[in-house]
Order: sequence, then C-alpha cells, then structure tokens
Amino acid sequence: MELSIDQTRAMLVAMCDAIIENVDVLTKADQAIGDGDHGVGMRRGFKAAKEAIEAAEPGSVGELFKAGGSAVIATSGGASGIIFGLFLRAPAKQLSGQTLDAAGYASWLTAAATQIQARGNAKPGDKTMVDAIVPAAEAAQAAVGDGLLAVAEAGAAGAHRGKDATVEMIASFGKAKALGERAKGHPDPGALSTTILLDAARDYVKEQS
Amino acid sequence: MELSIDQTRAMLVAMCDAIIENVDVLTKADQAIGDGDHGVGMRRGFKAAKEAIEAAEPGSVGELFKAGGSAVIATSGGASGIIFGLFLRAPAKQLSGQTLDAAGYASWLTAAATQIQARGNAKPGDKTMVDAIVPAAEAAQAAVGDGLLAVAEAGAAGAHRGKDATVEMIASFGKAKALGERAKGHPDPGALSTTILLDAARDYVKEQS
Amino acid sequence: MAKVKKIINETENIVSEVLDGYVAASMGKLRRTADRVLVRSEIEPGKVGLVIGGGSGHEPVYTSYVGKGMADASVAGNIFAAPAPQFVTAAIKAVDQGKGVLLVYGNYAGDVLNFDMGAEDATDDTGVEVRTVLVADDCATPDLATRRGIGGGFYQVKIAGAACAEAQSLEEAEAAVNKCRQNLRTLGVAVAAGSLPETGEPTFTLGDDEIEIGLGAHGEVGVERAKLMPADVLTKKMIDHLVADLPYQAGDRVALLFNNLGATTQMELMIVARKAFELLGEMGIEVARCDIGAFFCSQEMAGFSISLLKLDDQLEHLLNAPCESITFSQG
Amino acid sequence: MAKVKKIINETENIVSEVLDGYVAASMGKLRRTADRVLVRSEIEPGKVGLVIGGGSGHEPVYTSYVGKGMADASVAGNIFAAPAPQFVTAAIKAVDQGKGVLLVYGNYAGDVLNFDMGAEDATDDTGVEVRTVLVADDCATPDLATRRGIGGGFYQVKIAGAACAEAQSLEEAEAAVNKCRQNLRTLGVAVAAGSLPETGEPTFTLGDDEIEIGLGAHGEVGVERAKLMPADVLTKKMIDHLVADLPYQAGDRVALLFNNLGATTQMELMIVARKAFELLGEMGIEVARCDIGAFFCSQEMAGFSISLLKLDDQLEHLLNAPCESITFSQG
Ligand SMILES: Nc1ncnc2c1ncn2[C@@H]1O[C@H](COP(=O)(O)OP(=O)(O)O)[C@@H](O)[C@H]1O
Ligand SMILES: Nc1ncnc2c1ncn2[C@@H]1O[C@H](COP(=O)(O)OP(=O)(O)O)[C@@H](O)[C@H]1O
Ligand SMILES: [Mg+2]
Ligand SMILES: [Mg+2]
Ligand SMILES: [Mg+2]
Ligand SMILES: [Mg+2]
Repeated sequence: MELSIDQTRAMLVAMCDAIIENVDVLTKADQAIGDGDHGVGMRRGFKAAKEAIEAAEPGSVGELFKAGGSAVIATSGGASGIIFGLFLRAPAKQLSGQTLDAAGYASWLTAAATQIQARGNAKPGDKTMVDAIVPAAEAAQAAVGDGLLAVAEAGAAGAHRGKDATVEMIASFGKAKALGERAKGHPDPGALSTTILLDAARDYVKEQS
Repeated sequence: MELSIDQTRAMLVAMCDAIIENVDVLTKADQAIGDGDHGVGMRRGFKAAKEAIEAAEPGSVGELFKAGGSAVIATSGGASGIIFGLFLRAPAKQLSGQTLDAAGYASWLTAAATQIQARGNAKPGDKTMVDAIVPAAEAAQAAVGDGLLAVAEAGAAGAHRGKDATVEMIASFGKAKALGERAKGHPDPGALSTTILLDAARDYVKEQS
Repeated sequence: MAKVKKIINETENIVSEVLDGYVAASMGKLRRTADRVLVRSEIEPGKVGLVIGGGSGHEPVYTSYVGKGMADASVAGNIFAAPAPQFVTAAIKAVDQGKGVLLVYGNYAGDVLNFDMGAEDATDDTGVEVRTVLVADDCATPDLATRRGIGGGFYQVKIAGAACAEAQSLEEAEAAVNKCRQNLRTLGVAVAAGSLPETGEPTFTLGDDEIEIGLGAHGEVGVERAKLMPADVLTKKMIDHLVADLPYQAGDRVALLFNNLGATTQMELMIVARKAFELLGEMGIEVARCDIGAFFCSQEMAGFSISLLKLDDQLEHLLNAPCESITFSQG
Repeated sequence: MAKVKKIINETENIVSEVLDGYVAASMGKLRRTADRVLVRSEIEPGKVGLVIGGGSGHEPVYTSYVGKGMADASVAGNIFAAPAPQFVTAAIKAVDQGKGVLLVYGNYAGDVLNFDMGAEDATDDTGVEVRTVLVADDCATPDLATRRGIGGGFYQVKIAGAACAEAQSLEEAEAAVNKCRQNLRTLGVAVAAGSLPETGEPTFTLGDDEIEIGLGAHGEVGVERAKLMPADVLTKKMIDHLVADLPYQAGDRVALLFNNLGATTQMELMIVARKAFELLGEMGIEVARCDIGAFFCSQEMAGFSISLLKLDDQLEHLLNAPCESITFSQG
C-alpha cells in the first residue's frame, strides 16, 4: 500500500487537526513542568501548516512535508517551532516521488529523528520529544517489510513507549531542566505531541487500508 | 479657678494621650473621606508633643503650648501637622503668665481659630477643623465671665456642634474635596480631632475643679 | 486579600534608608542633611537654588531628581505625607547661593502649608528670597487653582532644573517655570491600587473589571469610573480630555509624557503611545519630544498618566538641556 | 483570584502594536520590517551590525534597545516565546553593512534554535558572517553552559552596542562582548508573579509570605524558596551568592545594576541598593557605576535582580559610551 499525493495531504491535515484539537492537553502538560505555552505554540504552528498544506501545489510528496514544516517554523516560535517544523520538513528532499510508501514513511521518521538531534543537541534520556521520535523511527524501520500500515502502527507505538519513558526522567533541556527531580511524574509535553501526531497519521493510514 | 504651669502641663499631656488613644477612630474617619493617614500623622505629632511638653522647663504657660505645638509641626507632616501645631502654638505669645485662667483659655482658642484660618485659608463651611475650632472659640469667649470650667465646657461643646455640622457639608479643602457630594454623611477627621482634644482638656479641668 | 509583600526593613526606617540608598548610588554627588534633605555635594556658586519635595512613596518623584541641571535639593516627607517645615527650611539654606531659591512641589494642602511655613522661617533666619511654582497639572478636576500635581511634575522639575541652572535671577527662573505650569496638562488612569508599605493595605479599591480615569496619586476620586475598555478607546478618551482642557491646537508643538504609575507594563504603555501619536497627528499637533517610563509613581499602583506640554523655543531648550540624576540623565 | 487587568486591544495584536508604539515614539529613528523586526532608519555605513531579540513581554528588553550606540535591530517573538527564524534572517539582512553581524540574546533553548536557523539562512542567502554571544548571566543555576539570560542582559546589550559601533571587525566586537559575558553575574528574586496578557493568569504561584531567590524570568525554579525576610538579610544573601560565583574580589572595579522586574517600587530598590553598597564596600569591591530601574521586566512581576559586571578599561569605556534608545540614553 502507498498513499498518493492527495492522500498524503489528507494524512498531514489530519495530523494538524489532531494538534489543534488537543491544545488544552498540551497546555496542561507544559504547565506541569514547563511554562505552559506548548499548546498555544503548537496550535499556532499547525494551523499555519494546515493552511500551507491545503494550499500547496506539490510536485512531490516531500514538497507537502516541506510546506507544512516551513509553516510551523515560521509561525510557531519557541523551541517547539523549530523542533516540530523539522519533524515535518526533515524528509522533504528524500520523498521526491509521487507516493508515500512503507519505506518512505520510515525514512520520514528517521530523518526527523536525525535532524532534530543534530540541531537541538538533545539526546535520548534528556526528557524531550527526542525520546519519542527515536524509538518511533527505529520501530518503523524494523517494520518496513510488513507494509505501510505496519510501519505507521509501529511508529505510533514506538512514540508512546518513548513518551511513557519520559515520565520517570529528569529533564536536561528547556524550561523543565531547572525543576530537577520535580519534573519526575510528568511526561514531556513535546513527546506527548509526537504521539498525538503519529497516532493521527496511523489512524489515517488505517482508514485507507 | 486657674491652672498652674504644672496643671497646664498635665492638661496638655492628657490632650496628647487622648489623640494617641484614638488613632484608630481618626484613621477610620480619614479613610472614609480622605487618604486614611490622619490618625497616624496625629499620633506621630502628639507623641512628640507629649515628650516636648514633659521635658519643657517653661518660663510661662505659653512656652508649654509653644513646645507642644512646635513638636507637632516638626514631626506630624501633612496638612494636619501645621494645623494642629498651630492649634497649640497659636496662643504662645499671649499666655505670658504663670497660670491659665478663663480668659486665657478662651484666648487660646481664639488665637488658634484666627491663625489657622490665616495660614490655611479654609473658611467655616469648607468642612475642615475650622468648622469646629471657630464655634469652640466663640462659645468659650461667651463663657469667660462664668469661670475656667464653664469656658472649657463651652469650648468642647462648641467643637462638637461644629464637628456634627461638618457631616452634612461637602468639602472644599484637602483630599475630601474631589469627593464632592460623596463626602456627605461623614464628619471631617480634623474636626473630630478637635473635639477629642477639647474633650480631654475639659475633663482635666473638671477633675481639678 | 493577602497583604502586599514589600522588601523593606523596619517600616519606620523606610524614608531614611531610601535617602541613604540615593546617597550611596550617587557615588559622592549627593549627601543627606537635616535628616530628610537630599542635597548636591557641590552646587555651582551664584546659581539660583531649586528645592523640590513632597511625600515619599512616589519615587522617583520628587526625591531622586537632584543633580546637575535638576534640583539642588529635595525634601522627603513620610509616605504620602508632606514634609515638616524645618526640613524645607534646612533645604533652602543648604542650596542658597545668594540668588534666591525656587520651590517646586505638588499642589496639595499639606505640602503648601509646610513648604510655606518652612520658606518663611528660612527667610526670617537669613533673608533668603523664596518663590514657589506649584505643580498643578492634573486636569481631572475643573478648578485650576486647586488642581493636584501628578505625572507632569517630572517635566516641570526638569524645566525648573534647567531654568535655575541658566537664569540670571530668581524672577527669570520663576517666570520660565510658571510658563511650563500654564502649558502643562496631565490625565491619569488607575487600573489597580498600590499599597501602603506600613500596612500592606491597598490605597483604594476598584472592582475586578473597573478602572478610574483621573484618579489621583493617593486614590483621590477622578473623572469617571468605568469598565475596563480597549486601550484605543481609553487613549482616545484621555487625549480628547487633555487636548480640550488647555486647549492644545493644530500647529502646536508639544512634549508628550507617558508615566507608569508603578506596575503597568511597558507593553501597555507602548500600545497607548501608538494610539496617542496617531490621534495627535490627526489633530495636527506635532510631538517634538516623547518620554516613556516610571517618573512619578504611587507605590505599585497599576495605571499610567499622559502629559502634554505645549512648547515654545524657551521651554523646548530647557526641556532638552543636559541634566544628571540617579534616575534621569540626558546628554 | 481576579484576572489581572491589562490596557490592551485584541491580544493577538499586542506585539505588533507594541512595535508600532516604538516606531511612533522614536519619531523617525526606527522603522518596522518583516513584521517583527524593529530596525534603525539610518545605520552608519560599514559598521559591524548588532541584532538582539527574544520573546516579548520583557520590555524594555530586548525590543526597545535599538538606536545609535545600541542595537541596529531587534526581533520580537510572541509573549515569552522565541521569534521565528525568518524574522532573525530579515533583521540580519537589514543591518548588514558588509562587516558581519553580531547576535546577542538570552540563552534559552527556543531562542538558540530559532536564532541559529535564522542566521544560517541569512548566511546561505547573502554570505553574511554572523557570530553569537549569548546572555547567560543568571547564576541561580550551577552549570555555566546552560545559564539563563536575565537582567544583566541590559549591560551586555549596552556593551555590545558600543563595541559594534567602534569595532573594526566582527571578531573584535565579539571578543569584547564575550569578555562582558564572562564577567557578568545576576541573581534575581521573585516576590509576586506577573501575568500572561492573553489570559490574565499568573505566570507562577508563591505563598502569601513567600519569595523565591533565583526564580527565572518566566517562572523557572530558582535557588531557594523562602519566607519574606528583611531587605538587609535578603540583600546579603544575594550579594554573597553573586560575589562567590565569579568570584568578585577585593580590588575589583564593578558596575552594579538593580533591575526592577516590574511592580517593585523604587523605594524598595533604594533600600536594597543602600545595603548592597555597604556590603560591597566591606568586601573592598569598588563600584564604578550604578544603574537602577526597569531594564528587563517580566510583565508586572514583583521582584528585582542585582547584577555585577567586573570592569576593565575597555568594558568601562564601552559601558559609558554614549547611546540613544527609546528607554535608555546617555550623553
Ligand atoms: N533541544 C530540543 N530538542 C528536542 N526537543 C526539544 C528541545 N528543546 C525543547 N524541546 C521540546 O519542546 C518542548 C517544549 O516546547 P514549548 O513549550 O513549545 O517551548 P518552550 O520550552 O520554548 O516554552 C519540550 O517538551 C521538548 O519536547
Ligand atoms: N487648610 C486647612 N485648614 C484647616 N484644616 C485643614 C486644612 N487642610 C486640611 N485640614 C484638616 O486636616 C485634616 C486632614 O489631615 P490629614 O489627613 O492629616 O492630612 P492630609 O489631608 O494631608 O492627608 C482635615 O480633616 C482637615 O480638618
Ligand atoms: Mg513551553
Ligand atoms: Mg489624610
Ligand atoms: Mg495625607
Ligand atoms: Mg516558552
């Protein structure tokens, strides 16, 4: 199974909608261990991404990812603007074809994990969204042989495992860092966003299957 | 009947004590139509006056009044520092003898009423302590023939009539002025202080009678 | 409501410690005398003296505006209370260089009584000539003679400082400052009360969604109590009231002052400034100078005032003349 | 608790209207470009460029410190959020005079990510050379590399402004500002929370009698949560912590900055200043310059910070060099 350009567009729009709908969940998560603006910033970014994705006239699947990611970067602000902008924009060059298949989906998550770590300098264990995107990418790669739906499911499941693991971590990055031990007991807000995005993508792929 | 220098000292000290004890009453009165500092300012001034009066080695009754009045002026601050300093200091020159008699008591209040109006420019009806000191002085002068106690009683009663009359006035002076009609229903704080001072003086004279 | 927390030591030492703070921060340029007087360590011989002052709690006004090109001394009362006259007397004597001394302070009954008596005592003692120009810029109330002195006092002190530095005579300085007074109007708005440091109690009360236009610096009632409104609507109300009062007219050149009463953010002041410039521009009133900051506070009151000063060449020159003080300097 | 009242229009227009306010108040000296960039109308040809910026809501920092001898442009994010990279790119391009551009902003993850990307994009587009010196003065946390940028940022911006005005090369300016960063330490104390203008909600909570030493500008936790204490005790704690951190030593010359986080009264700052001067004097540390005011706020947060900057001849010269901006000028 593969997604066409228009199906990919619909998948990306569903991901944007999921963020927009979950703004309060994200606000609460960031209030617990950060400064409370993650929800508002993500909504700002993914609203703009949705518009850009809907308006795009892409020559490849990757150009849709690029339009969305660039919009997040340009409008979201804060740490998460760059991080979640890269989450979408990272695979833009690789996905130069007209469809998104299992290998493409997995390469998206891998590119995101790589570029986000390269730019943000957070490593697994620092209690950031890196703890969700890295296991998501690994699980997705391992499932490539099983087709697109399996990859999407593995990605979402990997993100959830990573997000759950952040609950017991103390933060080494961002505004939760100064909390030290007090950050324990709460998941990282960005890891939570990662699960919301990959859940929405998986749900869309499932519908189309 | 006359008061000796030491009796006059005791009378003045009793007046200071009465202000110190009534600080909360005066605070509330000024909170209602002013800025709430009348009690604190009067206490500061009359505490200093009490010390000055107790420490004074006066050559005349008037020098006791002067010591007290100067202390109020030097420590009280605000409008009431000058006004109630003059209240004590005004008769200093006239009271050049060794005793305070009926005529002397009445001339004290008259000098106070005159000097306070001259310096402060408030007229009767402006809702200030002038509305209490003017009728107090007039009533005291009218009672001079009846002896010191009668003068002291007439002075206190005159001040009360004046203070009661301020309840229905709108203010033309000080911080209550801007209140306009809203100042109605509350007595003027300085008029209230005037009654407290003249009640204490009358009570002392009565005790000695 | 919980008491407002203040970083202080014993409340009875507040004024004294604040004055010591100014002396320390002046690094030798200021000294204290007569307990409540802050005075320049070196005053130019033969200059017209300038003494300012009033109740404490409004810092930086008036206490901190002492220095070259500003006042020669300031007199500090207790919090929100006029200073006693002997401090005024001491300040006048400390700055007198034989050319007389100008007094500039806010038009409040208590201040007038104490400054007048202090000035008379100084004149009785040394013969020094003293003149007074009250700050009475608050156009919230109609009667000119009894108007209160609020945020525009900063401009009046600045101009008085320059006038006394340059003037050949007390009369000349007085005339310049009087012209400033005539051309100066201020209107304030209170959004939330400050508190008395002695008690932590608020100085007045406003509803959760209320503001008061024209409320005085100590909580005296103003022009209109209103519901919280958009910044642009409020700014228009204030500018219209101010402009009509003098009135300021098309072709006038003005200085424009936005004064933070304490806890208002600069963000809010800039939003208001933006609209004020737009409105004055529409009226043909030219802004020649603009100042934004906390010049005349009322503890941590939230709110601000807008002042307009109509300029002529002399006032503009005096306003732009160099000066130094702990909280305001210009080159 | 009731929502904090703010004098604003639509919340989504706050940043834009604030920038318009600065442009209006600059009277021609500043203009807006690329939506979120405030830039000098005239930049000296051939000078090293200086761009500053960060989240809004801390005015006057960083947005307002643009002008001759200060920054050439500032970039404003949303309230408490780093600005997006395209604004950084636009600012760099707007100020570049062929000598390269220095970036100075606070060490927050979001700012670093966005400024870095913005700078790379500018370099990709035009080849402009860009260097960064982060503001990282908050010694509430131990790890040097991740320290936050707070009140001392004013000194770093001032020095960067003078350095970029005078330097022959980007490297020379960068080196001077780096020296400032190395010698600069700040410690803050929060007394009461500010509020988010979008919601009127407080940015953090403190007990009715609590303060927090070292609390960050957005409510990040600090060194110690304590009961309200006398000003002198608090000042000693703060000065001891600051002095030990660099450490500053007997014989050092320093600049000393008292920064109002928003709603603290100048009265309190002066009481603290008095004690700080006394303590530094006892330690043999010489204060060569002192600044007191609201330079780096966090909305109407009550509290303040104390900064120490160890001076050498170069830093003292740069700190005292003339500059102009809407909220800070010196002759
Ligand atoms: N360097 C980084 N690398 C990866 N993720 C990061 C990094 N810094 C922050 N994040 C993510 O961003 C989230 C916080 O986003 P947000 O609240 O929008 O930004 P801010 O911290 O600027 O307020 C964190 O929960 C974390 O997952
Ligand atoms: N010009 C004046 N003449 C007479 N009494 C005055 C005058 N001004 C004020 N007062 C008196 O002073 C009182 C207020 O005193 P106080 O509260 O101590 O001073 P302030 O008004 O400066 O806060 C008023 O109630 C009034 O009686
Ligand atoms: Mg956040
Ligand atoms: Mg009063
Ligand atoms: Mg008073
Ligand atoms: Mg943030």
